[in-house]
Amino acid sequence: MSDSNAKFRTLTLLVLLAGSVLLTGCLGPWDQKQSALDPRGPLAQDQYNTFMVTLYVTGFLFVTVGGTLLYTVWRFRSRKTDDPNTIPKQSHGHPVIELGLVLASAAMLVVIAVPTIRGIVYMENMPKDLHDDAIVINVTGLQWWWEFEYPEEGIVTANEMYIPAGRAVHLNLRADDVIHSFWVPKLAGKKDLIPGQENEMWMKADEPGYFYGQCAEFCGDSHAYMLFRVIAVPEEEYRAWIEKYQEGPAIDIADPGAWEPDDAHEELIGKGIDAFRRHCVSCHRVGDQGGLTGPNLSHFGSRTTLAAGWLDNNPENLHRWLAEPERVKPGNLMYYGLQGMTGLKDIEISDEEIEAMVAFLLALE
Amino acid sequence: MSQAHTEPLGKASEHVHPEEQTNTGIPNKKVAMWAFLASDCMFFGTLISTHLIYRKTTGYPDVTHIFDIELTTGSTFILLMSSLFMALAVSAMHKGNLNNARWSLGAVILFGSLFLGAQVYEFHHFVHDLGLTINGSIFGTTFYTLTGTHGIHVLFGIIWLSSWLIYSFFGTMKREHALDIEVAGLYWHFVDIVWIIIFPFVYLIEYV
Amino acid sequence: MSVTNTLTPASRPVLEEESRKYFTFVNLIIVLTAATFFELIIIVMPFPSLLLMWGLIGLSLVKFVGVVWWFMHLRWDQILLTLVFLVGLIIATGTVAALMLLFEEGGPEVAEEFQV
Amino acid sequence: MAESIVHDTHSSAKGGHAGAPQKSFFGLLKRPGEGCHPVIDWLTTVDHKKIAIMYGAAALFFLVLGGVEALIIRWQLAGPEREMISARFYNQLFTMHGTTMIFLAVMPLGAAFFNYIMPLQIGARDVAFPRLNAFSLWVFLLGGVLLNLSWFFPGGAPPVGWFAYAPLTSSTYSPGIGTDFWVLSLQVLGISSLAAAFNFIATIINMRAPGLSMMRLPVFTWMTLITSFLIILAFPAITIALVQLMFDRNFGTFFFEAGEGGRPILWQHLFWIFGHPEVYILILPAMGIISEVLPVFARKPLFGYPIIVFSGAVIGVLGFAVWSHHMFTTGLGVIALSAFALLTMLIAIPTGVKIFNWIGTLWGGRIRFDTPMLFAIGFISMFMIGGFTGIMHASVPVDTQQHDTYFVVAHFHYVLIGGSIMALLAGIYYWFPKVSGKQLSERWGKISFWLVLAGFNLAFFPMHFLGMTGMPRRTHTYRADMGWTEWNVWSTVGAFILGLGMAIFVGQIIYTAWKGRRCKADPWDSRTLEWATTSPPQAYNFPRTPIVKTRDQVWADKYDSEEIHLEWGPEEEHGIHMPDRSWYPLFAGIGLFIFALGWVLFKEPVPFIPGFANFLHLQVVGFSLLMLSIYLWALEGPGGYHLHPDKSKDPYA
Repeated sequence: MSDSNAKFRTLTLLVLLAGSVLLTGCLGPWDQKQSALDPRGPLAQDQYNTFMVTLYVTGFLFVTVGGTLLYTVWRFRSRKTDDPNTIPKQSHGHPVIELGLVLASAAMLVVIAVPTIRGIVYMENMPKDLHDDAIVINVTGLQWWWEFEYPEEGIVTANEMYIPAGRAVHLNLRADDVIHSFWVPKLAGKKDLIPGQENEMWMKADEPGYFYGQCAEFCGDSHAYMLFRVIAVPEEEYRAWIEKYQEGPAIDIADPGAWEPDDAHEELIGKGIDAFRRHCVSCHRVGDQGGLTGPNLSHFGSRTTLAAGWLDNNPENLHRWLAEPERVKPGNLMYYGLQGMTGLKDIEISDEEIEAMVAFLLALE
Repeated sequence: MSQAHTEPLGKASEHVHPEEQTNTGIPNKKVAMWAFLASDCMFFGTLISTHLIYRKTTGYPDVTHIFDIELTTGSTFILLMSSLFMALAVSAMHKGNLNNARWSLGAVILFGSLFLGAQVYEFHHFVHDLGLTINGSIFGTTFYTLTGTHGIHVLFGIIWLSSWLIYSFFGTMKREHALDIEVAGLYWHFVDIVWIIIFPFVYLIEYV
Repeated sequence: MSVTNTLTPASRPVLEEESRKYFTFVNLIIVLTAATFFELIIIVMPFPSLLLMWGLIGLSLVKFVGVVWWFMHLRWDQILLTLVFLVGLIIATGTVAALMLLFEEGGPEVAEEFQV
Repeated sequence: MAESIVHDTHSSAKGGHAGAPQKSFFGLLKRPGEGCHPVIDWLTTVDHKKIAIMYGAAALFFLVLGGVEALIIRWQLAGPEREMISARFYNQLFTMHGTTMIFLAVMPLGAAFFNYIMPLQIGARDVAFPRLNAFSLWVFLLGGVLLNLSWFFPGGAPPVGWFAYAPLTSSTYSPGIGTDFWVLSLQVLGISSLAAAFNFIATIINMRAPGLSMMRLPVFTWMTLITSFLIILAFPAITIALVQLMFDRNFGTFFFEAGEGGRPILWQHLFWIFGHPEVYILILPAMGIISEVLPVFARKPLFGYPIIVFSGAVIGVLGFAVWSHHMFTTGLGVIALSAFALLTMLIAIPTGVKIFNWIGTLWGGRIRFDTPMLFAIGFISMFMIGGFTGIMHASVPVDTQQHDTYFVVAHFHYVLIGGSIMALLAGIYYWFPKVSGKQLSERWGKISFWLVLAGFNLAFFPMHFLGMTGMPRRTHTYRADMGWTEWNVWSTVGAFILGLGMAIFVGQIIYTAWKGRRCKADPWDSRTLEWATTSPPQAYNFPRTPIVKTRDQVWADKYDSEEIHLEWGPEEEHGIHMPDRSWYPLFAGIGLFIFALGWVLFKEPVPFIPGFANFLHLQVVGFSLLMLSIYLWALEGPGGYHLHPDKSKDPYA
């Protein structure tokens, strides 16, 4: 151990320390779209607060224990000037020190345990004062999209959930295929949707906002593409949204003859209705027409995203999604077909048809 | 074959050098076997909990008309008797009485086979006469897996002990092999106590 | 290939001890058999089911201990073996108990009732 | 170790079993004797040291393999919406990365240390069942081969995650053969671990040198014992879970079929009943190694030895009572959530106690910063960070945000790389002179340490931020507007630096084993019994039985008063009894491998060979070979021959 070596080590340590301090200085901001560090609802806020408690406690422990370690290593390093023949005192430990440290660490844990238990109760039981005007939404997770049903309003939609800001939401979580997990970090921690099990959770958005959510339990090929949005809107807007959905879609596809085009675009929409009835209606539902296997598309045009929140909803993306679904979302059932049913892989869809369907779907405001 | 080296059958039959005294005075094989039995507790614990959990959550159908409780009680008695003879076989080995040991081992194998035969009959009856299959209902799934796994344990014990019995006619079975018989016996008794748990918690519980 | 008895006879103390064990074993098997038939009998009795459950647990515990303690020689062996086995037995029992508590009765109900 | 050993083939049966290497049953296979061809020697060896070296070499190979898989994963994540690899391939990669690192790299590396060091530390000549030990090795190796064979079959490796949550693993959602490979290879690896654990338990309980009471055992040996108990009690749970999964996939049972009353959640319970103790199976050996290295380089005995041992046992027991903390988001209910949260927090206490005691060991010492020590100090600091994030996860409200995000990825990599791997590297640098008689270069050692430390922190610290800002695990890509790109780039850069550090380390091992210079028998001025013999040790470890009088016996010999110096038992007149080599552990392993392969393939049509509808024949062949090998194994007996140590080679003789 040469002296210059020791100096070099001290220097490296200092540089590392300074570097990490600088790094933490430039960190942030913490308000990323899906950040749990930017809570916008009481439950997420509570979870954030508990996180900060754990951060302070462990941070304190890290500084004290880590500091002691660093000091010990520095203070008791072997020096060149040491007599190689003397050995340090062979001490074996001290029960009082041990006991003290055990008690001290137990005390630290109590500091964390209290908000933990309180937080569990809070998380598992919606507070009484929020009960009265809470809404209920049934969430079903599927490979790889979300169905949101508003049982009291009789509405079904997919991948984008409207909630009234300032009112609590009670969520019933179900899954039929594999396990998924419902997670909107800014509103609440996650809860799993497990086949054969009934889970529930609650959340609340304090202010209107556009919140990103994502499936958090690995659920197969396109797990990464299983996103959704929670859109919290003021009360009146929420009412209006509900009413719009209750009224039904802008275009009634039950009777394609009823569609009377006024211009070229509307003519295209008419073709789109035909194509949709040919290719899509066995799985997708518009109004009271169509199957239940795929997402309900009644108001597709008013959605901000498509393909379960992965792509922004615009004509180009929609065209791509319909033209090459397996590239956008590997393994998806629209392409491969559900258990023996035909999917897009089995049928030819011309480019014009796709154009027409894009026009039709976006017209479903 | 007259070589003095062949070691009798046994699962983990590494030989202990007589000069090598173990720290505890307990032979290695015995320690390993008890550790194995501790492990097997978890093994059957997991299986039994699966059965009981599904019994609880799905509400198994009333199977008392399916079960033949007299037969199963008989099987239980048979397995208990086999345990007695196993203990006697070990005792005879310690006494140095090969003939007694041989007869006792034979009795263990006989009783074990009877138990297995009863189980085979039971399964056959369930499947063919009553249509209770492993992939027909969740009860069938857990029931056959649990009792079948136990049955395979019994079968393995029978093979193990039969190997010893056959070996006793061929070779030089010495008193030091009492240890190997004892270790095989520990296994056998364990299979018995697993049944002691299964009998009330799989069969009798349905009558409660 | 001789089929003669090649075992050397044991010493006198061993013989005496094993003879004593013989009677222990026979007594034990009587107890075990009795317990088994008792199990069979009580389940047809009109006891409340909770009592029956504990009765069954108690009886099988008696049988379990009987086999482990005497047939499996733990009574005569060193305490270490009992400890090794107990570690597994306790952890297994605890796991089974915890699992039973974690799964509630009844399982998933039909998703109709939504409480707020 | 090809030292010429005078050996004595007296065939007069002494005690009924010594003699020349004997022919086995029916004379089918000759038991290879001393001086056989090296390849045969290694294939049939029962020497715990050779077995350990093979364990170690295979584990390092799998470590590199798993590392390469990790680098591909990081490369894919280096930018948003990248399509370098397909989603399916990504899912296969993280499944195989996890499974490989846990079952084929870290556990076997631990097993290599158990095998090599533990018998030496207790002054034994070998483990209790040498042939069973060889069997464990071969089964592990073939199990690793079986898992990785899946890459070469249509459909490829399993895409289900190392946790394989039902019902994603059902035949409906994972029809591919990869999942069958995963199930069967884990089953095979479990058999290997169980066999090894029974062996180590019997060895440590029974084969300690005279005077080496339990409370004089080196801590590493203690941790081996506790880990072995964890293995035998944890593995049955996953064995059963895998059997149930296999039945569901192949025989149409309903264990995890929700539609038929099955509960997919049960898989999670069974898996984590195994999975959480498994975490301690990975970390306790590491703690044992650290407890050996620190005293040597601080030149002080371990601070609070009984407390360290006791806290290890407490961690082991508590490890069985906290499994549900992996399932905090599955809807357990208030009571279960609270109970498991509190129990999990309790584990922090014994763990913290260990860290305090390690610092106490350093306090007042004279610390030398050789490579093993650097890794040991690296271990303490990195493991501490992993422990702290673990405490955060114990808090349920916090965990509902962190669960299944990169925060968890950061946490367990701090525990497994910053913890287990760092400690294993410390152990390799520390014991390499013992194993090979050669010392790894200090310069390159330090270079690899700083690269590993820097790369590791750069790769995994940003993951804390990624997790808290919402990036979920196991997603093969992410949207460009999520604000995760920058940290992902840093993380990828760090991963490659870490990879470079590990590559230097592996290169160094290979180079030194090949060309390194011989070093002193006790280059570190060590403390425990494994250093009281030659480096590398002779086949028989100790020519005479050591009689131990104190903890840290070798240190006492060097620095303490005469009356507690090591004594040696009498020389054995007939020579040292050595167990014979055997073919049967290898054959039994191969039989098991074929049997398992038959189970994987049994529904597949057989290509090329007409007349075979399926692979059932493979099962029959495999099972027959397995049973035959076990019978012949039992019938051949341990055998054995006698050695007389060559006094010119072994100064201890």
